[in-house]
Amino acid sequence: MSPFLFWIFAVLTVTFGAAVVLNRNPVASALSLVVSFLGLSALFMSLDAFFVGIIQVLVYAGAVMVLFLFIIMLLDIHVEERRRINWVAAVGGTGVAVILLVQICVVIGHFQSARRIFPPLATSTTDDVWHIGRLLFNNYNLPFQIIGVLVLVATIGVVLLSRREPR
Amino acid sequence: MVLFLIFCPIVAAAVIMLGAPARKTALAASFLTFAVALFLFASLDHGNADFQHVTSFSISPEWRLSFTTGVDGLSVIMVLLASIVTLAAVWFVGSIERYENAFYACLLFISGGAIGAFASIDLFFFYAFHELALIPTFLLIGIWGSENRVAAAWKITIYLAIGSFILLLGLILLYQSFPLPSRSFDIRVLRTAAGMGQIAPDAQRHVYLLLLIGFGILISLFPFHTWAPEAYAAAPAPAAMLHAGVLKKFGLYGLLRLAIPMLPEGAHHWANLLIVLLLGNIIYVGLVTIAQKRLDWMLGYSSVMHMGYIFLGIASFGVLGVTGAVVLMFAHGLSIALLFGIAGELRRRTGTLDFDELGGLARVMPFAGLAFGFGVFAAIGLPGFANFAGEIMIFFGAFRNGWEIGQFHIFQIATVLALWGVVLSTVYMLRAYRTTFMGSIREQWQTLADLSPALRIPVTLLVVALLCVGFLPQFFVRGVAPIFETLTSAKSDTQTCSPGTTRHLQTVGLSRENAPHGQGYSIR
Amino acid sequence: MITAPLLEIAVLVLGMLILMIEAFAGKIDKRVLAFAAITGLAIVLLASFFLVPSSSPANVTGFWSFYAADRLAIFFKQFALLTTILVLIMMIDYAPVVRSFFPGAVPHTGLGEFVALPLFTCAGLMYLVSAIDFVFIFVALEVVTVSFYVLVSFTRRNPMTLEAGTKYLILSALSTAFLVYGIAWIFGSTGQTNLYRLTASLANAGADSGAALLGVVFVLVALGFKIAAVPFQIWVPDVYQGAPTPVTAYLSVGSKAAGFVVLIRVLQPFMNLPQTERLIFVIALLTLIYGNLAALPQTNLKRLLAYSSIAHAGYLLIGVLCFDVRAVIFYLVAYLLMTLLSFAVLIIVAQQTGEEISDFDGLAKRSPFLAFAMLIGMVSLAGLPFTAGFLGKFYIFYAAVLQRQIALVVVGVITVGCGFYYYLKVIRAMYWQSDSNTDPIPVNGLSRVAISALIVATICLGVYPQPILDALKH
Amino acid sequence: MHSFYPWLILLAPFASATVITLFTLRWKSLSSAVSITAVLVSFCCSCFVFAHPATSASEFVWLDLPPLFRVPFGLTIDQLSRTMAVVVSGVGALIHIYSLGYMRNDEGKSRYFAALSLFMFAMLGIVFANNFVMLFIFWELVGFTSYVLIGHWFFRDAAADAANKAFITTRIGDFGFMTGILMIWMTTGSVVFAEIAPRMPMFGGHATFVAIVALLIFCGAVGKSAQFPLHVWLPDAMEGPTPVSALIHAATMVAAGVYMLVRVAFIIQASQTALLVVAWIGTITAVMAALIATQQDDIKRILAYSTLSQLGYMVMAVGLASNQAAMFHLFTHAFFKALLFLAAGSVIVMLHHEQNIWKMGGLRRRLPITFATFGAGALALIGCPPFSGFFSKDAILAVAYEHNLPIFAVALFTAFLTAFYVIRMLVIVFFGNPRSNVAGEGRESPPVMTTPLIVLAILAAVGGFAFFARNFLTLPTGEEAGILVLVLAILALILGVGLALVLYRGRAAEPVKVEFLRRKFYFDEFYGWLIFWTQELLARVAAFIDRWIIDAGAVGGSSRGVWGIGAVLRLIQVGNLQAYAFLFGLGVIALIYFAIFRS
Amino acid sequence: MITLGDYLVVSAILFTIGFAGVMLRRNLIVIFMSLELMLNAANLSLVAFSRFRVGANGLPDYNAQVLVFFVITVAAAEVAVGLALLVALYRARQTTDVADITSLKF
Repeated sequence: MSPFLFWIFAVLTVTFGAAVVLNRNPVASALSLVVSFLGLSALFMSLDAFFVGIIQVLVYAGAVMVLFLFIIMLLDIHVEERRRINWVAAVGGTGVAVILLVQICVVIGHFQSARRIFPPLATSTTDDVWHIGRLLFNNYNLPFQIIGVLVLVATIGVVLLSRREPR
Repeated sequence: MVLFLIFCPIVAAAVIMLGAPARKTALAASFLTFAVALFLFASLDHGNADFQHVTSFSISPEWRLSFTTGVDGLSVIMVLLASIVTLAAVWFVGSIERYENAFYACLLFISGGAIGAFASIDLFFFYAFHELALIPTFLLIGIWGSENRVAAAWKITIYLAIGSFILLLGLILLYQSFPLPSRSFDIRVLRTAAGMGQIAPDAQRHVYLLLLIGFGILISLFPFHTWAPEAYAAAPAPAAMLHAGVLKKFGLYGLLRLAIPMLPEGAHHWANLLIVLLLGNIIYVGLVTIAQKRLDWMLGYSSVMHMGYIFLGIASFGVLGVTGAVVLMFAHGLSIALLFGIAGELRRRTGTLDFDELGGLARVMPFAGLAFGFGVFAAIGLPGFANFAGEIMIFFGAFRNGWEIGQFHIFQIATVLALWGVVLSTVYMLRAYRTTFMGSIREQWQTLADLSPALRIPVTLLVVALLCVGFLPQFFVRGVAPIFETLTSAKSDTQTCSPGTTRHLQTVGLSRENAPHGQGYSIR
Repeated sequence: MITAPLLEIAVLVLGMLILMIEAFAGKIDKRVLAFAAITGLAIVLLASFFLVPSSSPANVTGFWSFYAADRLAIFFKQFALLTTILVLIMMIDYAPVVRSFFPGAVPHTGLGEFVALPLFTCAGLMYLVSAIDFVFIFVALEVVTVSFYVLVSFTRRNPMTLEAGTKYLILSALSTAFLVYGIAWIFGSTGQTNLYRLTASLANAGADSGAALLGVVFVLVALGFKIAAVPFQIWVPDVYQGAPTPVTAYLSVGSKAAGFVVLIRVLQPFMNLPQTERLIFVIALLTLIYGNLAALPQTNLKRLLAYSSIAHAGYLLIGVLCFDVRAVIFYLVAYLLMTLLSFAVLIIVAQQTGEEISDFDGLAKRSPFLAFAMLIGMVSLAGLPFTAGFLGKFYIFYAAVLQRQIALVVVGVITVGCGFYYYLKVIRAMYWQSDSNTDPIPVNGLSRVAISALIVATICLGVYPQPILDALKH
Repeated sequence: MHSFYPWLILLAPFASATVITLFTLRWKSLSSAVSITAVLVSFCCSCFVFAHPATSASEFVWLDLPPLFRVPFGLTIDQLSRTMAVVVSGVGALIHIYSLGYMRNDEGKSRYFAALSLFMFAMLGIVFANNFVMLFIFWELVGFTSYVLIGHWFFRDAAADAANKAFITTRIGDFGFMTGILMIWMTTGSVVFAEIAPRMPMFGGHATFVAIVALLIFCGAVGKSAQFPLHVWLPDAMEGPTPVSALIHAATMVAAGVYMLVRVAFIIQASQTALLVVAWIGTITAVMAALIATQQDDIKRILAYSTLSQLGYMVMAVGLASNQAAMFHLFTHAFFKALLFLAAGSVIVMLHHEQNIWKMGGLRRRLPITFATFGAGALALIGCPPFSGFFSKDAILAVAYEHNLPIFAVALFTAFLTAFYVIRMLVIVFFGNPRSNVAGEGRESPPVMTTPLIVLAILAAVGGFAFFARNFLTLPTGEEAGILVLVLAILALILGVGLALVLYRGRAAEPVKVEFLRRKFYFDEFYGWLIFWTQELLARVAAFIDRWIIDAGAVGGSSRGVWGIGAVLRLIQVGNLQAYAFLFGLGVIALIYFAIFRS
Repeated sequence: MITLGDYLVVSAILFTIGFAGVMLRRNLIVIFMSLELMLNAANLSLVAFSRFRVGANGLPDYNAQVLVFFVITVAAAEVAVGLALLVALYRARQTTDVADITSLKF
């Protein structure tokens, strides 16, 4: 796809990602997270990964965000009351993050294939669901089932942790 | 039989913990051990140098690790020493108010460990058995010790723990410095391999240094000695007897067993260092001892000082000096045990060991005075006691080392200084004896009771043992000498400390041709 | 003829059965569940000894490209099973505490899950130790992690526990993120996620080693988090202290051991890169120093054990650095025995007095058995001969000396000295100090058996280590 | 022929000592009986051996490490040792008997006699020893018994201190002795006298080396025979019971040094320097002790100093390479000095342990026998013809005259001094009027004490005559210069006697006080100062270093340091999640740096 | 044209933003969000790599996308558990601020 769109979505994703961190109000953070994820799914699409892009929208923008907002409402957490920011921590954290970013970028810079463009595909990948599905059910059968176990455990956990006993 | 010797005290300790009558069981066990040890000594064929009564259970064939026990002329002496001192120590235990069973169990545990260490031919168990004593010592000092028991217990335990891990490194390095085919935990195998000069010289130096430091800490070699007096001052008398009398000898035994036979090159290379350190033990610590103000500290320091003589014998690296060292080890073990035992009794009666507060006690406790006198004069090497036999052999052995007529080398100087050390030890020992037992007596001691008849038995046991060996040292010599003749006959005549001859030794003495550099020693 | 995968399936089925019973058979004594689980696991453990290990060839696809059933895997499956059994036994002792945090609820509320979850964790561990593909590693790791989230914060009426749970969750999620990112980079630079094929493709990757290394570092971050290696140990003391004690034991043994297995598997392809070796070296050094030194001033036994688990991670890392798998494995076994021993005693004693070291004063009088058990545990942790702990250290130091890791060896010896100090503090409390309260402490039959078994095992392995060493002979 | 008698000489006292210590400590009289029989047995045996010059003794090996080191236990039986044995056991026997009376009611009687027997064993061991190590062994044993006997009344602080002083001082001498033995053994490869003597050439050209060796051996004698630098212990040793002073610190043990020198003369005489030094040491000791003796008030101390100076004579003789003279004087000295001490002892007992001569006086009437015997001894001591001392001292003077005139002069002066102080003592103690009421009423000692006195008196009287002494010793051949020496000696004698008489007839107190001499040249003070400023100081410093620098500093410091680091490290756990995440991040970037950017 | 590097950089930025969020924010909910951000950043680079590595059949390497699928699932599960824990914590402490849960320390 055109660089133009890529940059649009990239900037969108990153800015709203930043917004998540910068917003004082959790609700605002949640919403900006949604937007950032939408941009992200668009980037996925731009990489011909339609299935991933779609479940990204479904799962995150759909399920997870709702969960977040639901919890926020449940605990009615409003704007983080203005404690004075611990500047040392702030600066330190930012510094660490920046250094990490720089390091990664330098690695990317030395990474040969990072300079190359994406090779063209033989056919369009609109049917990638089929491919992924086949992989998932043949090759990745075992991990797939274990993911099931994981979800089960998570369910038990959630029930256990959030159940309130009869007083 | 050897197995019985090792496990009789340990089993007895277990039984006591399970609630058997403490004192009776302990006495019975230690007496049994003593009897068997005596029989073992008598039944040993002193003519031949290799181990006898050997039993072996394989533990790990691929590491050539096996639980092998046996005794030769050297180790049987140590076992005998251990059993005698154990018997005496157990006998010296008076009334214990808290955890009586635990007390006896700890004692027996220590002695079992010591005997095990002396009697195992396998490197691993040789090390492991000695470590058995660590926790019992910690508990003995910690629970039943006197005034600054806490600090003393911590210091001795941590210090010895670190020391024994350094030692462990040394042993590992020793094991690895052999070429693969001859790697084994069996000391006999290692020794024959070393005899063929399979350890590269540089390897020998490293290993010897590690062993020296590791064992040195256990023996309280000069800079590493500060744990000893404090611990012995704080420890209850029987514990002090066992530790100073027997456990300390483990390190020396190790040096004699491993370092001397297997690492001649290392021994030569570090000879001068060792000399300096042991002079530190003899002269420096001797002076420190003179300045002590309490009997128990004085005894502790004196035991540190006397290690110097044994080190001198070991450093002399000739059959004469080494044999002397063995005899002196035995003698010192007995005499220091005797002294600590009597001192413990004094503390029990008077509640203090300050020189300023004691005096003239021989008036009210003549037997104690007599016994302590025996100990004192044994310690300062009066002829007739085993100590003298050991010391004189050490002096002769050390003095002949690298002798050239008309000029002194380091060994001669060391020997002369060590002789002066004898004067020093005379000074502090006699002063202590005079301030404690002679002179005018204070009122509050007028009513002290002498040692009970029961206590006279262990004292007599120790003294008699000292005198027997002192009168007929040949008994020990004939058993020990063959072990070391093999190793020193080649070198002891050519060895010297003047660098020129040392070079000559490195090239001729141990043939590098057989031991190419880094074989079994290079990285990976 | 049973095959390896059946074990996990059996464990999973067992777990679900327990859940079912918990859900539908409401009013039974929930301890029955624990006994059932223990017996089940015991059977599985027994069965695991009839497995025949299969060597995993490099070019297989499908199931066997994720799942290795080699000796290492089988051994650690048994390891995980044993750990879980012992932890369940501890949980029975701990049940009163759990109940006390569900005020006025139906008797034994939540105990069912408390028994069931470890089973799933165990299955996760068993998968993890035989995972040879990053995808599978990720999934299995997550199963373990998520179940631990729940376990750590199980007694959720206890604010401490909640705090511990939160800290564990956040930091562990953080490490997960790094894991994924790392996997992404490794995949990106080599195009492979299977470890064996990785080895092949790394050989000709050449130029892109930078990217691959970045991936390795990120993966190491995640694994270092699991094995509590400095600088990712920060969570350990708090979480260990706050979590329910059996869970702490489980964390410190199960997840650490699995972490080390994965570490060994993952490092295999990368070990020939000098940078990796240097990395491990630095981590090991820091871990040794931090774990041992910071433990010195501790007064809370649980927290002390947390620091000691960091310290032991340090010794284990020496083994990993020298890539002496057998040393690492033996050390892990010894670590399992002695740590679980200490925790078992701690659980029983803590219910009577508390978790502070000073709460152990005069234990020798109150319960000689427990005191002796603790003595053996501590002595073995400190590394005294004739205990498994010593042999573990011996093998580690042997490997280190063989490879001339002078710095590590020196630091190792010093830290061993420190170790003696803080482990003997406990012995001191039990034997020197005397406590006003001298009424005996009850020990129920099962845990008495378990503790005795652990003592015996610790000493036997200390004298005759061969069985463990043979377990991995080819 | 091999016979067991020589060994019996040694073993009888040893057996008695053992028996007494082990069994009969409780029954005092029994112990004394045992001890006396033992000494009599060994006396008879030594007489037997003396009568049969051919006897030899079997030897056994004490230590043997072929090929390096062999210490046999054998007995050298030659004229020297035979004579010495007879003298030692004879005098010993007499003193044992005397002790029966002297220690009549002493609570430590058994201990006393045990020690006495042990001493006899050790002393005779020295006499018969055939090698250096054996000699050294008995040497030390003698020192030990002397320690025990000096400290016999250990509850007196003075006695206890004296015992320690004696043992430690002799130990210092033995330090040199042992070194010398080592060097001889290294050079000649043997410690047996008979083997060393022919191998002396092995020392080759190293003249100084030989001198050093010889002097180191001499050190032993200096310590044991209380020669000049190490003489301080002997006067203090008088704290012991008087018979002990007589036996050990007059007749036998202190003479052992001289005996040893004679025994190993072949080493001493191998170096002229050594000889000279020895001679001068002897001379200095002789004159110094005599000077001090002139101003002492304690009867036993006077005798002790006279012993010193007589020993000085003997050593002088050895130094002048005249062993015969030395042995001759040793022989006579044994008799008259023992006699003097025993007589003094009987005086002391009679005065209830009053030893200050100024508290005595006019005793000649009260104790005639004691007076007579004491007089005989005194005359012998001052070398008044025809008493034994005259001959032996004359022999030494003669030797000195022909070898070394300065020494001769000093020796002569010493003879004068000797006469002076002995007569002084004699006059003050036995003549004039009683100066204290105890001196007033006193009775003669019992026969058990007086008999030995008489016997010894006879010996002291006749011991010097050639017809008697010849049987025991090869007497020094009288030199041609003899007559002049004779005259001078007698002149000095007369001068001394005269001066003493003039000064001390009927005095009630010391007319001339020379503080310098009364304080014994301030030797004790000087040594005290020396020890304090060397050994004590070093000891204190060392103790300080040990306690504070090595222990508290190095050991404690390091442990505390490690603990501190730990205490700091644990502060990393601030408990705040953000901080943890931050540290986590730090760790990550650090690792990345190490892995990628540091290569 | 757009290179692989561009996508990687974007994902790196996103990742670090998320990490910064974890380090800087005190509100647990926001921290969870930041964690999600990090995971998705990882996903982005995974997908990019999968698109970059075109197999012989001329299709992207779908293995990576399968992994992405797993990651998303796991992330969801984690969030669920985390939020449940959050609720429990809020019930116990009436706070979601990490600065308030520092009772375990040193």
